[in-house]
Amino acid sequence: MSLTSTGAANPFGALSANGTESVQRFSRSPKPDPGDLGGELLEVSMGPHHPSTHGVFRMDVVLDGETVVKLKPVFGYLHRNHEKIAENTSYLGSMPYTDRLDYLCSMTNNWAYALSVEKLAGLQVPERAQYIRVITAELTRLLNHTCLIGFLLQDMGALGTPMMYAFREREKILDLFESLSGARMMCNYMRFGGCRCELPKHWLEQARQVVEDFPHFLDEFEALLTGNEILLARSQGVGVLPKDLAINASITGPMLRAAGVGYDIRKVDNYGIYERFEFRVPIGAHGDVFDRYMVRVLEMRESLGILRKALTDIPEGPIMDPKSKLRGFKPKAGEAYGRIEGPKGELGFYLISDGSANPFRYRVRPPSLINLTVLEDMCLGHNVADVVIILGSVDIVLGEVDR
Amino acid sequence: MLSLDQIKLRIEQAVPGARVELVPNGALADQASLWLDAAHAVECARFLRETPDLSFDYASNVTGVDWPDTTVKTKVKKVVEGQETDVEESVVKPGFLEAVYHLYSMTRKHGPLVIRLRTANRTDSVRLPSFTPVWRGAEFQEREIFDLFGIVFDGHPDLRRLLMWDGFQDHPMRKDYVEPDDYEYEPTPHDEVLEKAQSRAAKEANA
Amino acid sequence: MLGTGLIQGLMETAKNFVGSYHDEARLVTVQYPEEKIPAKENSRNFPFLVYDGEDPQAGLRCVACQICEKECPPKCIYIVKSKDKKPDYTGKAQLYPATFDIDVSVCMSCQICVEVCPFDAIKMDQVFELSTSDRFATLLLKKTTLAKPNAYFHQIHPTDAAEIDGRLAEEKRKAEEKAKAAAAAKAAAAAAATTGTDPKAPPVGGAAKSPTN
Amino acid sequence: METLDQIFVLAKHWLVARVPEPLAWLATILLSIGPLITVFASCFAITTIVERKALGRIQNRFGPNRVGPFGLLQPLADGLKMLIKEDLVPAQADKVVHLLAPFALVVPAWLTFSVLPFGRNMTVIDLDAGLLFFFAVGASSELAVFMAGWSSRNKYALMGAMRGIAQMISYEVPLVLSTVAVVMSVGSLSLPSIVEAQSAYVFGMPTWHVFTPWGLSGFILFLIAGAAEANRAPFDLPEAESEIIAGYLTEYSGFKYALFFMGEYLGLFAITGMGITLFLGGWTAPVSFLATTPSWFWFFAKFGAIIALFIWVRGTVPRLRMDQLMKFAWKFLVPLTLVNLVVAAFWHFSGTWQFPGAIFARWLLGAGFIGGAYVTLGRALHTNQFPPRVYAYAE
Repeated sequence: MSLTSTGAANPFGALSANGTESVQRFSRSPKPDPGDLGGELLEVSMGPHHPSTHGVFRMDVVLDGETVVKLKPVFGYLHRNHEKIAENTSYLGSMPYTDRLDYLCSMTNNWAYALSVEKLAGLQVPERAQYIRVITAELTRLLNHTCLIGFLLQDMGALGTPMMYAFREREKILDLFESLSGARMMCNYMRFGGCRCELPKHWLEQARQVVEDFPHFLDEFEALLTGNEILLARSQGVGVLPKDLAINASITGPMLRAAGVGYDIRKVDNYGIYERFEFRVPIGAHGDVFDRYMVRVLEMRESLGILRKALTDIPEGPIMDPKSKLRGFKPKAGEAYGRIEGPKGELGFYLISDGSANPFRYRVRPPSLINLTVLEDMCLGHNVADVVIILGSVDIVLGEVDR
Repeated sequence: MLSLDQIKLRIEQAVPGARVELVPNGALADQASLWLDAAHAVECARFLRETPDLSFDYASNVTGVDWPDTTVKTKVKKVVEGQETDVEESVVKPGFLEAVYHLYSMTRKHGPLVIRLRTANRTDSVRLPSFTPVWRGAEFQEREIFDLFGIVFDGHPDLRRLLMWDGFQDHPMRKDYVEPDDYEYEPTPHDEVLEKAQSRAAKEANA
Repeated sequence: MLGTGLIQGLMETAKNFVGSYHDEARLVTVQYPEEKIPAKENSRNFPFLVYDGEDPQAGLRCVACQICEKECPPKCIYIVKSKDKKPDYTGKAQLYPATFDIDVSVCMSCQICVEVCPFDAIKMDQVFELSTSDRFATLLLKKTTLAKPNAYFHQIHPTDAAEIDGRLAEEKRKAEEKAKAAAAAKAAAAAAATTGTDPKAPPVGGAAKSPTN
Repeated sequence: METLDQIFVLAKHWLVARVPEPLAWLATILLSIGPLITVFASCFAITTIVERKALGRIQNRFGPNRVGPFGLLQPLADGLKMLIKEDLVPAQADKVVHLLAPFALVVPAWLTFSVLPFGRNMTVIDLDAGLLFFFAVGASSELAVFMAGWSSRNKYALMGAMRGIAQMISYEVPLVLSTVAVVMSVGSLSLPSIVEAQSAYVFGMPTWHVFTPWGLSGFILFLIAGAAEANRAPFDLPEAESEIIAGYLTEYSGFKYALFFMGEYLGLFAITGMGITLFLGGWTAPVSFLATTPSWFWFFAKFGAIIALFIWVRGTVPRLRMDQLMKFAWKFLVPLTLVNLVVAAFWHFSGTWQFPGAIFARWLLGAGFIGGAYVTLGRALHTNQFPPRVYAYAE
């Protein structure tokens, strides 16, 4: 096998493009031009333990002063080969592992996986379970977006105040998840053909209360942040992602919509019962960090509308497809790709079944990883301080990036 | 969206010499796929992306699949010692590596179109054309496949390992991958893990 | 004008600062070891084995069918079947686990063992203060530490426990009726055939349990 | 009351008188330096705990409340922890410079306190050029920052040091320019005489500089530039933890780190004390009928209030970026301080106006001038670049 292009011999392997050229390429030419002070480029390894890389993410950054000249993301510090684990366990056994992909949004991960398996096995989800799924997914979107904004402001140096406010509200949603599924973050709630357990008593009232209180929080949050001149100065015009590049680089989720593409899988695929809800898809015009922030805020406001309707309309009924089996689940041979609009982007699961109890191939389409494709494009020419907030605005969770 | 047969026809018309085959899907009929031959794949991909009524501008998902060698047993009629008998003959069907692309259209909001590329075998002929010049979204995913499956994508601008480290040798997602015996065993090994742990302890004791 | 947004932000933080002295919603910390949030009924953390009656080992509902061991995604359960049998709650002779270990350093509290258990023998606990200074010995929970009485189960998951008790009682009643009928039939037929229950037959509890639990 | 006001001065004189004559000079020095160090070191301790608790409250949590009653012994615990922590020095570091840097920061910081009047007759050395001394000594902390960053042999530390140097030098300009207005008005560089100039009362109200248009804007400009000079949020770029780990502090641990920490806070205290002296009337009481209360009390009351303001701001705002920081200094603060000088001159010469309502006319003109400059410069800085945004929805 001639797989020599790994660049193993190169000490700056992560920075080299083909394993031949090294970082030397970026140092200035030996002959100084008149305007050049002859300074050297600085290569900094940001991460894997850096306060703002949201986990064990690493960027090899080449700096000219503080300006980014080159940036290469380096992955794999949290790699556990989730896909291989899933191929060695039953379909059901992978469900709790999906919680650990994007560990902020276990409910949507569950849903995406359940959706794929349901497509594969031809299971129907009862009405009530569909509503529960929508409710939990939209709550997940709320908690993910609040957290993200908190982290983003933390990256901007706001000393944790927005983050604590975000966590205060997130806590209420996590409490709902705990009383529903038993766990706050690792919910493991959905099953192929429905949901695991019936809603507890008074859960709907509690959820309604949370949904009623949430706009109040959002108003306060926006009062603290949206008009803040420092935030505006830091985020506007920073990390601009052009529309064409966003589409071509398969960017999804709020990042894509901030770039001005109105593509929301909830609208496009109408999976679940989303065609019953009226909601709008906010889009940005500039594709910069501020647009990503605002699109998320507006998206939360739309989610609240969905939640209000879902919480009133939810019917009584069964929550599991009677055809579904917990043990001995063996879908027929074939393949299916199911995708949902996760809070971070298109979360898809591609499953190939060979008719046995374990999936032959189990693939996660990780929105966090793919959204990082354009990280370098967005960061070039900006400062180190901008790199941090651009990364923050991409919204990654390393559990999903490295899988 | 056009049906797969129509798309197949369109590709064959647009890209002369391209061989396109329909791969049925046993579970989900509307997610059947097209197998493109590697030689014309990039041209086909460009066509798919740039034709206005198709405009598959969004390569959502790129998956590597490892199909290991399978032994197919067939009964063959053979003349053995002057007598015609049924002899069972096992034929090793060479496995291959596959890259599966799920394409959608953001402008026309349709999809998915599933495209498959297959290598000739799993050992020495593992090259496929890269779609990264067509869809940049494939960049990291193709790197991941190169890393975990060992498909070499020709034309990829930056083909390095993505998740494993640079000095790593094997391709962990292949079906015949044997995990190295170098991890710390859980405190309470049992069954297979116990055996492994014991054999390793024995090895260490000998060394 | 420059500065208005900053002043608005300052007002917001001032509101929270003042609010933290009189508004509970603006002071959310729970002073952990002194005060604890009561666990939600559905909360789950690490499995335990339910036993009926007085004796923790004799009363275990577990029949060592090893389904949970097989289904456990991180494979943290280890079961060795017993050689002999003991009667279960319906009086049927069943195997029991000679060894039942759960490695809680591996367990991810996913509840799949509970869902697949046809005997309602393993349930989720709510303990979370399991930190120890010893990585190895104390994080391997043996059968003896795992066994907890049904009363405890009632205490932490009252709804579930009541439902399961009802179902088990019903099964027991049916089994007794069946045994009676069988005994009557036996007496009537006066046949010498043995009517011992087949331990390998699927347990009655399995069919009654819905997969949704 | 008089005794209470002068109690520390009297106590010192009493003690010095008890010391044998040949050693009296030593006693004088020690009795000046000792209390200074004790008081401001305890101020440092108190500020850390108050800051953490206040930030906690702003963030809807308690803040440290475990060590001692209400967590008040937390600084003690922190100090102990810092003392017993291992002192790590990178193998490649320039060890001498690495060791000297924290001292190079702390010693000038202490020196700046020597010219500040903490109360009536309570100035350690009443220099004629006290203000000049203050800024001259204060500026040497830049050297310490650079020593720390350079000697650590760490890229983040180096970046932090570069940021620190650029920032401190840039903000020194508006900082000093905003004080020039005071010097122009008072006509002296001696800090006690600047305080004296503000100690009169008109209709029972004080005549602090902050109650003039140039004084108010000068005070705000001074605080902003001072926050930058002391590396406080939102200008804490040299140690921006989310970007460059801890900046020039990255490779420091243990007691050296604590020294740096203390140096930063002392710098903040010095700036605060200077702001009080220049604009808030120093140790003078805010109303005439309280004029007999101890002067040092008023100094520390104002001191606490300004520190609280800094804490409040720190709990609210995100951090600026380096280029924005520079732009803010050179394109906004410096022009404004220059305008402020003009206004101060106007105020000074219009003091002779005698017509009825002259005071209103002076205020109107002064405030209008500075306000107009503020709005114009603010627009150029912020609004013109990015107009307000409206968000559309996909159909």
